[in-house]
Amino acid sequence: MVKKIEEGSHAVADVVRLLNPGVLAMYPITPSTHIPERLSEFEANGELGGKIIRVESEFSAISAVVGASARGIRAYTATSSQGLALMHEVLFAASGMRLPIVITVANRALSAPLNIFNDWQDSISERDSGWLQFYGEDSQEVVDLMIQAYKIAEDKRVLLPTMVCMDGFFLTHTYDVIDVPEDLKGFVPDYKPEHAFLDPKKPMTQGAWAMQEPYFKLRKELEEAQRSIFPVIKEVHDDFAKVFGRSYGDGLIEVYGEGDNAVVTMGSFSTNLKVLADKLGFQVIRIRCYRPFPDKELAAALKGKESVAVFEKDVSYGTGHGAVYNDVRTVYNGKMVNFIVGLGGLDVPVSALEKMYKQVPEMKDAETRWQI
Amino acid sequence: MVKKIEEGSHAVADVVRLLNPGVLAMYPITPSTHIPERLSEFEANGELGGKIIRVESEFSAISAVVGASARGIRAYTATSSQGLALMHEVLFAASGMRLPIVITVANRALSAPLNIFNDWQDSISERDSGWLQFYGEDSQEVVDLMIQAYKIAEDKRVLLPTMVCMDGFFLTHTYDVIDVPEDLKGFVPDYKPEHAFLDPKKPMTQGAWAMQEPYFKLRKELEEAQRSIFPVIKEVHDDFAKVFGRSYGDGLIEVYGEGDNAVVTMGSFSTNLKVLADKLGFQVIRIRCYRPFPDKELAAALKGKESVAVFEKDVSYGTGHGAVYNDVRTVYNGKMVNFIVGLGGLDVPVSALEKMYKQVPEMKDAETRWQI
Amino acid sequence: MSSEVISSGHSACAGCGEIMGERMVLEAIGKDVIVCQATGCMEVTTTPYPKTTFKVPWVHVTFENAASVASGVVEADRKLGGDATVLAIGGDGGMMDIGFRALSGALERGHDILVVITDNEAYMNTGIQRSSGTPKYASTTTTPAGKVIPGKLQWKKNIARIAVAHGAPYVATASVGFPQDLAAKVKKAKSIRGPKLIHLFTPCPVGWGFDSSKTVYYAKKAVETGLWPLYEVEHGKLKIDQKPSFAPVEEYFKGQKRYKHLTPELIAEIEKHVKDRWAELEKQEAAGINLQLLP
Amino acid sequence: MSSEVISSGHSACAGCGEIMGERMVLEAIGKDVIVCQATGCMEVTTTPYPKTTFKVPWVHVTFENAASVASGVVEADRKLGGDATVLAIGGDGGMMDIGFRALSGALERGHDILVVITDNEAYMNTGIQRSSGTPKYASTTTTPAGKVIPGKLQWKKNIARIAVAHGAPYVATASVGFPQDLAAKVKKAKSIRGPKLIHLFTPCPVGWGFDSSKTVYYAKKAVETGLWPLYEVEHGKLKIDQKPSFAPVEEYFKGQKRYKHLTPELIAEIEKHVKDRWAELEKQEAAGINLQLLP
Amino acid sequence: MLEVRFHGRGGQGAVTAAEVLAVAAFGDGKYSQAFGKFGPERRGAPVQSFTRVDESPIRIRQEVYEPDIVVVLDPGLMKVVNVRQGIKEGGILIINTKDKVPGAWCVDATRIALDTIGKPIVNTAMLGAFSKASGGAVSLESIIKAIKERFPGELGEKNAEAIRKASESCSLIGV
Amino acid sequence: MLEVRFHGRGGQGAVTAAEVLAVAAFGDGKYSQAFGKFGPERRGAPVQSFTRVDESPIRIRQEVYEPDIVVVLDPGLMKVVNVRQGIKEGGILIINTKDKVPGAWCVDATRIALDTIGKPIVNTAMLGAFSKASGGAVSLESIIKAIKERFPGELGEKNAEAIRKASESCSLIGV
Amino acid sequence: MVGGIIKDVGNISSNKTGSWRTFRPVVDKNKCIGCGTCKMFCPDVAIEIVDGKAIIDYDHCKGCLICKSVCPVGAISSEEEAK
Amino acid sequence: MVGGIIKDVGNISSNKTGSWRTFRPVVDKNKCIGCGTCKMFCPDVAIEIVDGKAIIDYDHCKGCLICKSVCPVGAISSEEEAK
Ligand SMILES: Cc1ncc(C[n+]2csc(CCOP(=O)(O)OP(=O)(O)O)c2C)c(N)n1
Ligand SMILES: Cc1ncc(C[n+]2csc(CCOP(=O)(O)OP(=O)(O)O)c2C)c(N)n1
Ligand code: SF4
Ligand code: SF4
Ligand code: SF4
Ligand code: SF4
Repeated sequence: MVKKIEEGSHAVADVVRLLNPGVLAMYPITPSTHIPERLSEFEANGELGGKIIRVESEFSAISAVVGASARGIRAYTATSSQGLALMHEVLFAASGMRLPIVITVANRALSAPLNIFNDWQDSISERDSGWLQFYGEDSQEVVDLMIQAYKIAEDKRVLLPTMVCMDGFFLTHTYDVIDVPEDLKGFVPDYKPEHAFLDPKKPMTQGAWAMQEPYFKLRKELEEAQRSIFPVIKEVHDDFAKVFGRSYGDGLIEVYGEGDNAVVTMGSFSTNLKVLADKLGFQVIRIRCYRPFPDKELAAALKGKESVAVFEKDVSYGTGHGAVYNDVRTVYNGKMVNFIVGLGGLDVPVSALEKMYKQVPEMKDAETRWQI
Repeated sequence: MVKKIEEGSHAVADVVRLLNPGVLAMYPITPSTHIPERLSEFEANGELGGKIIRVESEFSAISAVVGASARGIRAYTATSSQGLALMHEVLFAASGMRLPIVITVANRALSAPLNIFNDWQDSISERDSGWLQFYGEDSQEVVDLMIQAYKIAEDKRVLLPTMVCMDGFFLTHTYDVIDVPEDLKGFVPDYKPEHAFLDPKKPMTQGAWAMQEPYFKLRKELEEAQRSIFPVIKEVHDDFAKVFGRSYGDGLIEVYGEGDNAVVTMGSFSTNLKVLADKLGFQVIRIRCYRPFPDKELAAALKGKESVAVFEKDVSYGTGHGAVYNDVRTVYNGKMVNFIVGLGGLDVPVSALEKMYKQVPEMKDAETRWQI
Repeated sequence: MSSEVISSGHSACAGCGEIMGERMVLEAIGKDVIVCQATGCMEVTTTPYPKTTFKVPWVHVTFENAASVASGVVEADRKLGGDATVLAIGGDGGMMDIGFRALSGALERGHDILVVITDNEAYMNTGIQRSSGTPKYASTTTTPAGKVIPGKLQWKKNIARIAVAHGAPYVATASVGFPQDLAAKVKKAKSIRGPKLIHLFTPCPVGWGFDSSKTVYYAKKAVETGLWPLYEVEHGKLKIDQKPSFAPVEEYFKGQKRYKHLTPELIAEIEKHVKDRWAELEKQEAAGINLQLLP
Repeated sequence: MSSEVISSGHSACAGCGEIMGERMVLEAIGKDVIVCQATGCMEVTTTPYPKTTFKVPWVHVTFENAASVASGVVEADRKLGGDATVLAIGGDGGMMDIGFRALSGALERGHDILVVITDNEAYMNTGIQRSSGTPKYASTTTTPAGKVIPGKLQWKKNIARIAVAHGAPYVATASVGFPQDLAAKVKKAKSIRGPKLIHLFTPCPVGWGFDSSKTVYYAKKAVETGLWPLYEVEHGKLKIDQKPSFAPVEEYFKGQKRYKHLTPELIAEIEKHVKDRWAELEKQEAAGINLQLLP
Repeated sequence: MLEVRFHGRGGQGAVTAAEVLAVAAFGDGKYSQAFGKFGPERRGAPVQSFTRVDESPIRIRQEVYEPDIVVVLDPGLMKVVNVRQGIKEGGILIINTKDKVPGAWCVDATRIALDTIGKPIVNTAMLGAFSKASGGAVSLESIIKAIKERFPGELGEKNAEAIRKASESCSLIGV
Repeated sequence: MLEVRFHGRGGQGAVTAAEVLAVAAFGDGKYSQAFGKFGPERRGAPVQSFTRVDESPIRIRQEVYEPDIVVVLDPGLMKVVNVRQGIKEGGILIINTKDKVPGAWCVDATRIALDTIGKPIVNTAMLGAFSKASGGAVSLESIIKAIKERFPGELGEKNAEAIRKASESCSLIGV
Repeated sequence: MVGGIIKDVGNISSNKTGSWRTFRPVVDKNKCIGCGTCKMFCPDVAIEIVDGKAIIDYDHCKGCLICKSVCPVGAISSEEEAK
Repeated sequence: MVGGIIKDVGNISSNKTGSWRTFRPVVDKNKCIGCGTCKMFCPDVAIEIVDGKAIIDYDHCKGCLICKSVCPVGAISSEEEAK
């Protein structure tokens, strides 16, 4: 493992190559595009193990990946925003079929108006889809998450598709010093599916429909899988730390600093909040694993806080809040406020965060402020 | 106005004909299909004012409707489940463009596994999309909501697309005694758009893209619109009551019965809960307007309850709860439990509800039970 | 009882031409196959969890994506060292309408797949709605024949020619009325690398409104009247497989509820269309032109 | 300054052939138009809120749906008593790939719209990725010419012929190198009811890697070498508009970065393809066959 | 409240029967509700449908688990489905059959349908039997009126005829 | 922490310059970060990019609002953009220009680029000027190494040459 | 039941669709020439040729009577299903 | 700003894209025959024919030099933009 300085997208492409998916389906969309571009270079130069399918839409990207995974091979795609939105229907199908696909989501705002910059509306609006969702703070963590994600997704106790989310531009298009492993040290074994593989020698039916009762049971099973895998996520995270020497909180949430007041957030955005926390003395709680939602861990971390401020880059329209606020509110009863920031890629410097944070005392419980 | 006995879908088609949209785009999907079928009969017999476009997919259904509305005409479509999911990307575009489209969603489960029966996962998973969402308890209310929905959506204070949700089969395919107005008594004036109309005589640009700051502002404006229109919804509801003689709570939520304990729910499912409430003496709070989310009204209604049980037909996977529970939890701190029922159309008779409700005392706060 | 590829017990309607066609296709391919099925009658009547009709690998994902699922399956299969015939199969709705972007993309990319469209000329699974495969003037539940509109107003979409224009090396039409012809075409298709498409005519007693015993009758009549030409286009070259006797089209319409409103004028219009089209087809075959012509 | 239809100040690249083409089309139509634009360079460089390049009604919704938005617009327009030319316009990506289901559906339903594909042979807005419109062996960022793969491996999708096979009454190819020809075709299209499609060649200096002053040069060269035939198909009948001088294709490739890896063998392959294709085209025109042939 | 369950096969019109019955009850000045139990089943597969009739608006949304009356359109179903399931104490069973089933109201509706309509479509005829067996819970006139609305013209007349005949010829078989 | 802002035009390689600078700083054993300010702008439109360099890992994700050093690739921009905006007290301004701008480090990078690379591509040359003007905040060797990695072969050599020349000929103009 | 996968392929045969039948096809063994035409077309895979004669699987035959209509020698007749 | 609609059509002209220019096209009025070829091709709508001569709108011309390359009489030359 050597540190290098590299664009976030390219670091992801590097690690995807190592993870060696057999089929990669790709469709360009800013800001995820540099990933397929780099992978295409690998392929053109004979350096890629898998086969890239250059589909005609993201609907087909996810469909081809579902097909490949159903055939029993590791499969990959990357997308953003409108592309993820176009996959919506198939996302629900993929989780229902329990296919351990991993995709990288380079988070970007949703249209209208069209905007190519970062916020989380795209993946947040897929939070019901039955997929695991991880949000990385920096490209290093995204790279590490990619490795962990395949291992988690393919674990027999899990078998769920997974989104690794990285902030568009802020991470995808930024050169950072990153440690991209040169080999995976056997950490992620080859994918040898026992449940789903379309092999003429051992025929099976996948994607059957279901009447009321089996439907209800299969959906219950899906939710039970989601809710039971916290230990697997932690375990893979801890094992990763042992092998690669990097760890992130308990694998589900990361608690940074001390303080009677807390800020909850996700993604790359946490970095500036940590800088501010150092200055103002609050605690930053970063959600790393957003689905399944680590309610117990969050409840414990927030217990007894004087105030909790959720900073987020998405909105659950009509609720007056962001989705993360709404989720966190379900486990915390004290004073809680919400800042909607950075939609459409608006830069949120530490100075702006400071101005916002200082408003917390004057704010009413459950108040939301949209801050430019 | 004459009461008649009619299939719910046909009652909707009848009222849509009266509302006289200029363009109707249609794609079949169970259980919404009887609506376009009936409308097609009207057209084939020369009894429909508008033009039906028989699109090749739901993506195009919503797109054609967006186009028609952008041209400045009233537009309509109906769909369910996979069809609504396929519209996902365009739903966000339509609200961002502030087009007052109204669609009927005949609620149905989402695949996988494929299932044609009723639950709410389809529209619930579009709750972030910036659309208004109303859920009718019976076909009568759905018919009344259709009328109110156009009036609300097209109000200059609103200008937001709207989903009128009706439970698939339970309402769409059931013959019920319904009062379908024979004329609208001028209640819904012709649509004369002042903001959006693609007229060569008064050219305008619609659907421009936006850099960070204008994007942020436009999104803020969208949320402000959502959060400010509670009075409009109530007003239209009350005016409707005056003209047509029917009303539903305060237009946002309906509180049924008395009791120290409450049950919160939506849709046709409320009926059985009301029957049980009569027997067991709890209160039923039915959410009629789910987006915008009537947090104030709900908080007031739930205040001081000993327990609140949310019964719902959807899941926000990975949270351990349904989406309605999560939303209601944001305004209520007391003991609250969640029942996930009826997914995939599972029948939930009063007797089953009674068994469930009787478990509430023994349940822990925040506990969820999935009940066949 | 059951064939090597599917089992009885499925819930397709009595007399269903589509399941007949799907079985014929699968039997011609044999067991080294992976089926990617679009939503529709053939999915809904065959695989009610936890039961399945199929004895070969079979997958269904959504209505729109059989061809893209097949794209992923075939590339994965080849990576894993397999050489299965990857079949993307769906109805006229699943392939010619909502699934057509996926189909077009798969043809254009050139995957080694076989596409079969089992065309029953409407969305049957949802109750007989118009598709682009519905023939002109047919009555469906969304194009009902009424006082002012006599059924569907457009001609049927020419999916075979569209596939040819995509550059697919092998495209053919077939009918369940002619199983040997169909089997031969499936086998020919199997022998060719790249994307192949067979447009298969599969009457539907319920959707068309005829007696369940008449499925094969109509499957043959459509060919005999010239309404459903049987041809192949290999690398752009058209070859007509069977010259019809040109029985009057009325013989084909008779007994089908979807056509019962047809007036003599409408029938004459269709009759003329069929004749003109055949004259053209023969001219094109004779001219030996290449119908592909990729830029 | 500005034309009647668009204004200067937009941010298309210096030398952009696409905005040139879009303006030419709009000027030929005139002001009674409603433009439905797919996502792409022509949307992103023209309408940064709160500014707009357009002086005629213009709407953008998503990347995939220009043709379906146009379907809704035109039906609404007609209901409101309008008779505007409803233009669905987008790049090769927006029309031939992701927007192709919508396009196919609109053609099949027969709306009275004009479809223009401004083809710059890749997804330019996102940085020059392969589309089905990318020519064989062109290097793009997702089909880079590398050590083992010489660029894109498939031929270009024949969208004009595919549109003809859909039964569109008027289909034509055009190039911004020949503006009079283009204007005449737009006007002809305007005069015909139903769906019309013009496949317009619009070089992109940035995406193809040539000097910004050479846009018109390449737009003409493509025609002169025979790579981009100019023809019309009216009600299925092919009419070639201009017989090229058959300058060697190399003249066209020279100076374009996307082709700089081409070997003599690859060039020869393309040269042969062009010649064969022209021979076929002429044969088809001479044979006077009908390319529509709806079933 | 009167709760009715119909058993039939896909294509036989069990859902239509339930709907027409509801319409007829409404014609009698009552409130009613009708719906089918839907599935992906095709022609020939066993299906069920339900009708509720009451003096006051119907406030319930669930299948009929304990019917007052069960109507069986296809005698063959007796072998594959337990048509008596959940039937109330003293409930009524009405069967289309040539046979005499002890304790049930029997009528050879197939014969009647063939004679009147010319096809073995028995769903409407069975409503005639229903009216008789139920002691006019829904009136014959309203049923006939509802049928004529649903099938205007000659077809309605023929069905009306079938309804009348079935009502006449239907009888309770002693146990 | 050293914060740098580049001003250029679409197509001139301002983002590449920021990236190469970051790579070079990393080569010097430092931590660094580089990113552009992206928009839909095409060739010719004004663009910005940023580099941060520090001894310890960089823990900040925001644009550079108060740069220590501003590098201007295109003199024409001075007229349309306030390139001095936010520049720190004592900050350094480096401009590609034939002119002598008082208080700024000036270099005729266009000339140098034409002479060495044969094209008016100045982004790399400006990095040479950067090294000099910043007093070796990032070393010339590392910059040259980074350039050669990014552009292997002859092109790298030529760019290295441009960098060296620009470093030599760049000078601070007195106020 | 992870992911709703079915490995017991062809198990739908436990659905006895013979109960759907209104008319029953009956093979006249004397006339049947074992050509397999009926088998070829049967949508329910309910015919097998055993010892040169068509045998109908009444557990699954839905009674469409296609076999009757395609039999080249008229070996199949139909009768109303006994109820 | 409801729905991001723009009614002030063509207002993008306030973007002065002339600043993008590296090379400036210059029309030689003596040679220009006013044929309009340059205007026809200019991607930036930056040329008008006034009194039979091409006039360039330097506020918006991005300097692609297409006009120079298409001018049939060579009336347009280019010079480096003064910085
Ligand atoms: C996105 C989406 N839209 C609509 C449907 C509903 N639907 C399921 S099958 C079907 C019709 C299928 O028609 P076709 O493809 O012709 O096959 P058939 O049923 O006739 O065999 C429809 C409309 C769906 N499943 N998904
Ligand atoms: C669903 C979706 N996927 C991807 C994108 C990203 N995207 C925007 S424009 C574009 C390429 C446009 O290419 P083309 O249609 O050829 O037009 P051009 O930009 O070349 O003019 C892409 C991939 C998007 N906006 N929406
Ligand atoms: S509706 Fe038609 S296609 Fe569908 S199962 Fe029945 S007969 Fe077959
Ligand atoms: S990238 Fe090409 S098509 Fe897009 S604006 Fe620039 S020149 Fe035009
Ligand atoms: S009647 Fe139909 S299902 Fe039965 S054996 Fe004959 S063909 Fe098969
Ligand atoms: S240089 Fe280009 S933009 Fe400028 S006037 Fe000439 S053609 Fe127009």
